[in-house]
Amino acid sequence: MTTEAAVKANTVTTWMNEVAAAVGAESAHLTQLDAAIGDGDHGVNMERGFSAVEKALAGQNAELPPGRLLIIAGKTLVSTVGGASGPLWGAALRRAGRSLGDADSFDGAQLVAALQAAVDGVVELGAAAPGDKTMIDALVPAVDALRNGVDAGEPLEQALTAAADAADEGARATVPMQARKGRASYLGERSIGHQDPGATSSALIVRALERAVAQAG
Amino acid sequence: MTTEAAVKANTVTTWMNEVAAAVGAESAHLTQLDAAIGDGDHGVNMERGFSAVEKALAGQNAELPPGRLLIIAGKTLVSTVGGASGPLWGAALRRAGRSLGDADSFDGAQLVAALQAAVDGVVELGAAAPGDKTMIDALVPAVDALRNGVDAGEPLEQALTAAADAADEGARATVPMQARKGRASYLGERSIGHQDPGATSSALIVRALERAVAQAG
Amino acid sequence: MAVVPRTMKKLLNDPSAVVRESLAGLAAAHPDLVRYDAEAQFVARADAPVQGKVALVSGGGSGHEPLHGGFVGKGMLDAACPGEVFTSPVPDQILAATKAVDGGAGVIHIVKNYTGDVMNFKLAAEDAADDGIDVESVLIDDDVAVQDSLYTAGRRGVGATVLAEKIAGAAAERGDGAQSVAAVARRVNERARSFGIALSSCIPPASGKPIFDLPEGQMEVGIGIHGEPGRRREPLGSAHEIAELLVEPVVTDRPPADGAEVLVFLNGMGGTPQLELYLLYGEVDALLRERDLVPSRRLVGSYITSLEMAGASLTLLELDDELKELWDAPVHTPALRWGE
Amino acid sequence: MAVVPRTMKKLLNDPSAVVRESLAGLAAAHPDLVRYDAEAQFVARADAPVQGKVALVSGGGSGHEPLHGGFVGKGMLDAACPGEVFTSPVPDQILAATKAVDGGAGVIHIVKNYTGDVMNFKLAAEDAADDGIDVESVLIDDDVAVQDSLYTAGRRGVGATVLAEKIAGAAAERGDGAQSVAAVARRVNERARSFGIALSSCIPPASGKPIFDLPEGQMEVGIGIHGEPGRRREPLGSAHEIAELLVEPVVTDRPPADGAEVLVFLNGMGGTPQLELYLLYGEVDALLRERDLVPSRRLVGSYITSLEMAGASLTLLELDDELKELWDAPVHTPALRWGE
Ligand SMILES: Nc1ncnc2c1ncn2[C@@H]1O[C@H](COP(=O)(O)OP(=O)(O)O)[C@@H](O)[C@H]1O
Ligand SMILES: Nc1ncnc2c1ncn2[C@@H]1O[C@H](COP(=O)(O)OP(=O)(O)O)[C@@H](O)[C@H]1O
Ligand SMILES: [Mg+2]
Ligand SMILES: [Mg+2]
Ligand SMILES: [Mg+2]
Ligand SMILES: [Mg+2]
Repeated sequence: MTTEAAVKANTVTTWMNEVAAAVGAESAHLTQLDAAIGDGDHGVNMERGFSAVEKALAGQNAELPPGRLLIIAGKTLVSTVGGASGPLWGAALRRAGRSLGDADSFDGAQLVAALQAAVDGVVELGAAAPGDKTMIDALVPAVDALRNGVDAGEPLEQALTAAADAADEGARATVPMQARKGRASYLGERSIGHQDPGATSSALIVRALERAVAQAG
Repeated sequence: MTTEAAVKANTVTTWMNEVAAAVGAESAHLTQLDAAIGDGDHGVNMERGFSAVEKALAGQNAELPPGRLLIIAGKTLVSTVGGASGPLWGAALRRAGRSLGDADSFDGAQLVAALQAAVDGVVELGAAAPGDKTMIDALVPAVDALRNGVDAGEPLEQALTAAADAADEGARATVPMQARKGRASYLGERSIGHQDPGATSSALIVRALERAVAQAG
Repeated sequence: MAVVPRTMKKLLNDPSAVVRESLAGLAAAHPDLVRYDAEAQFVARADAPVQGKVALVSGGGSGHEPLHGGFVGKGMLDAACPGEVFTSPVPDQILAATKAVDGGAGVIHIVKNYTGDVMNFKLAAEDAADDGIDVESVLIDDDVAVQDSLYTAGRRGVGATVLAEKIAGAAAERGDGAQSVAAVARRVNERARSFGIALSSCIPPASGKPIFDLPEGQMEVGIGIHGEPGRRREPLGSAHEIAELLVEPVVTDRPPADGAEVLVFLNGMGGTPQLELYLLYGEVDALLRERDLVPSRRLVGSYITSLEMAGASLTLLELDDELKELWDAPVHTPALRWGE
Repeated sequence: MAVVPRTMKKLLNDPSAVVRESLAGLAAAHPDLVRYDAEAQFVARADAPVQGKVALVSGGGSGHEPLHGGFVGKGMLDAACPGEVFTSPVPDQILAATKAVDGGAGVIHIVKNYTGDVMNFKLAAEDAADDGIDVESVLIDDDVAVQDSLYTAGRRGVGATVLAEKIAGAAAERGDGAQSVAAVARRVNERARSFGIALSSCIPPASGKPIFDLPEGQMEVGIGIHGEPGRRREPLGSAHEIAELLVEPVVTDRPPADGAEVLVFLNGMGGTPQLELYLLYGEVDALLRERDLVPSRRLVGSYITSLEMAGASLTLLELDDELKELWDAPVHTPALRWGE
């Protein structure tokens, strides 16, 4: 499919289910990363939140537009995760949903706008800048890569593959950073040398979107 | 020297110093035995008590008869050890001291009588019988061996060597016993297979007496 | 019911149910003091809402018990919102608790300064405002192990939380208005400083594994309360040396006036026996007197913990007459109880 | 000052001074409640002797804190005599404490049934009699893990000690004579039974090593309070299973009347977090109600410990009206405090 072809509502549901599966599979690893520079709950938090999202979306009627589903997903995260990642991912998905509005499908450009809105929401709430060793360091490069691909007229899957790769790279790039936000910042220089758990789970979420869109196509 | 030859007051002081050195050297081992079937303090208890005795006797004038020194040693143990072994060894030495009275020396027969009085004191206070897996199981055979040797007219050192060997054997013989007295009895059958700490320290005390008399001779 | 991992030396059933089951037990043990809303997931004063009284709501991750649930009751908190172990509660719980204890005189949120706690309480306060309840939030950030700078999330809230909840609770109980209750809580936070060390890690029920391994003879210095490693590692010192290590940064960051009366809160992290904690208190007490400070109020015990972590934290609060009066006022909660 | 062995994760200075330094810290933390006689080595009520009041003296090895020093004060003990860690006190301490708190109305010794405690208190009572103080000794032996037979030293004194000290203390406070104070303490012992389990060993400061090693997934069942191994080892169970394991032997050994009101004392061994202890309480409470018992009084916390041992013990006391009244009476000690 090309960026012109539209992504349907059920792609959002597939995406969220893919995320639930991915964070479930990586839960122990995420928790271990969080134990090193945080409090060892990130995997459990994400798993709890996205399995709740999976349940919540399963109950929705198939007619709901993608934007609405993302708003429901975001509210569910806020209500079930807690910690820092709950409000942050909750804000991200709600903002993305609002940006998509009530359209019953979206194209690549709309997806770029939605994900940019998500990142803006995270920054507004958490005030993190690139380099602070947070989820931002995975999400910003991902959105940029996606935008470039879409602007260049690449097929959406291809652009999403680039975005997911950029997110992975961004997550790995947090290793040498000293944290300036969240719990890890309490460690000062001791936070250097560890990969940020939130950036790592963010990369999983972008990769899940790639899979979801591929399945839809 | 023969059993006729007399043992002097300073022999008691030497004995107590030898005990202090012996339980000090064996403290960790005694505590470890007590950890297995008790509460892991026997070595520390005996070390604390006999180093106090050493100090107490160092302060006494050389003229004091042996019996008096033993009474002081016993009182010192009661006042510094605590636990079960404090009152028990305190009673033992006080009874031995009373049995020797104010004589300024004693012979083998008097030593037998004094140690028998010590054992009787322990039994009166603790009501342990042979086979209960207590210090009694080292002391009773020791006194019997000493009596036999003395009655047979053996030299006192020789009789004391037999007594110390009997105490060692008696201590080893506690291994297969199930404890019926003291903390170890709480373990029921789990007390089987471990050597009793009090019997073990009792054997050290008899061995120290052998050395003290040998030095005097 | 999930089987407890055989390696986890803990008293629990399904690890994911530990918080809910523990709160149910708390309520069963103290029905005269608290009730547990398992639906909305908060603990409230048995007699809440108290009409006309300013209501105090706090909360945060679980694993710090008795904080916060053990401090619910007359003279302290009206409600506590416990999240999962070491995870901030969600706004829904906080909103439900806020509504449940609102006595019409306003509600104060006492929030420890952690990114997650701050965000979730903020969202709840916004929702409460929509429902016409005005919420005043008080941020606690007393941990001097963390510099308050652009390079961190700001100082953590630790021991001062307990003192602020007790003192503000007494102010609310005597009938102060929302603004002055919030003001006294903020005054406690401004006048209090804390520092902590750990001799061991703790074991969160979810993972069943220690968060960090501490080599023999080492201690973590400048820890928080989430089992996280501290600012640095040092060779384990004697109690005397550790007392100095705790007192020095606290009195340096905010030196009390010469001869000032202070409340000394020596807190156990959970796994440190009272035998050791009181021994350490003796050392701290002596060091403070050497510095011309008067420990006129003292709290020694494990009140804000990291599960079974071994270690201790010191919180020093410079007192004034009102703070003394409010500290001494009656309190009637599962974990703190005096007066009538 | 001896250096702490680098492997010992403890807050102390010279391991052989830990008890004395800890008692000094206790007195420094609670000068309004207790005083510490470092010379004679006992802790006494700040206002002792209370003329005309029957005096309660207890004691035993240290390492069980807050027992006994934390229970000295109005409405409970007049003095506590702490021995070295897990070692009975010596008669000299007990005699000195007995003399110091004697208010002319007689002195009660509350003695846990351990060979060493019994012998040392007996010698002290004899000496006190020589000095014209009549001492009444009350023996506590509530641990049903040990059969009371010719083949043991008799049942151990554990949790019932705390209840007997509180209830007899209240009786003495209200002016009962020595005989009736002793009688009510004995009634508590007769009507109380206990059973305990451990999930880990503890580390005595003297050796710095765990007393026993517990393989993963195992628990010690039928433990005492001296870090000693229990009667047997079993695979670690869920909190629900462990609750049953605690309740069953206690109600079997002495079945309370149907519908009886009971005081449920769920005790932590020291290293078990409150999160887990309250969870376990919920299970115990439910099991008791299933058996038609009414937990009308509850005490949940670490009150008679084995240093940092993880585990719990259950003590069940069948109440009557007088026991309820005496339990509810005011108490003012470092570790138990309610009423005025
Ligand atoms: N201010 C912030 N802005 C953006 N992301 C943040 C911020 N603070 C924390 N995070 C992200 O949250 C992650 C931790 O999430 P989690 O462990 O679930 O919450 P908590 O830290 O409350 O335990 C961090 O790894 C980081 O990526
Ligand atoms: N009733 C008794 N009679 C004789 N010896 C006893 C009795 N009870 C205990 N013992 C001895 O005391 C020893 C334990 O001493 P110790 O560990 O110092 O005291 P505690 O058991 O109080 O910790 C046991 O090994 C046993 O030999
Ligand atoms: Mg975390
Ligand atoms: Mg012992
Ligand atoms: Mg967290
Ligand atoms: Mg002992």
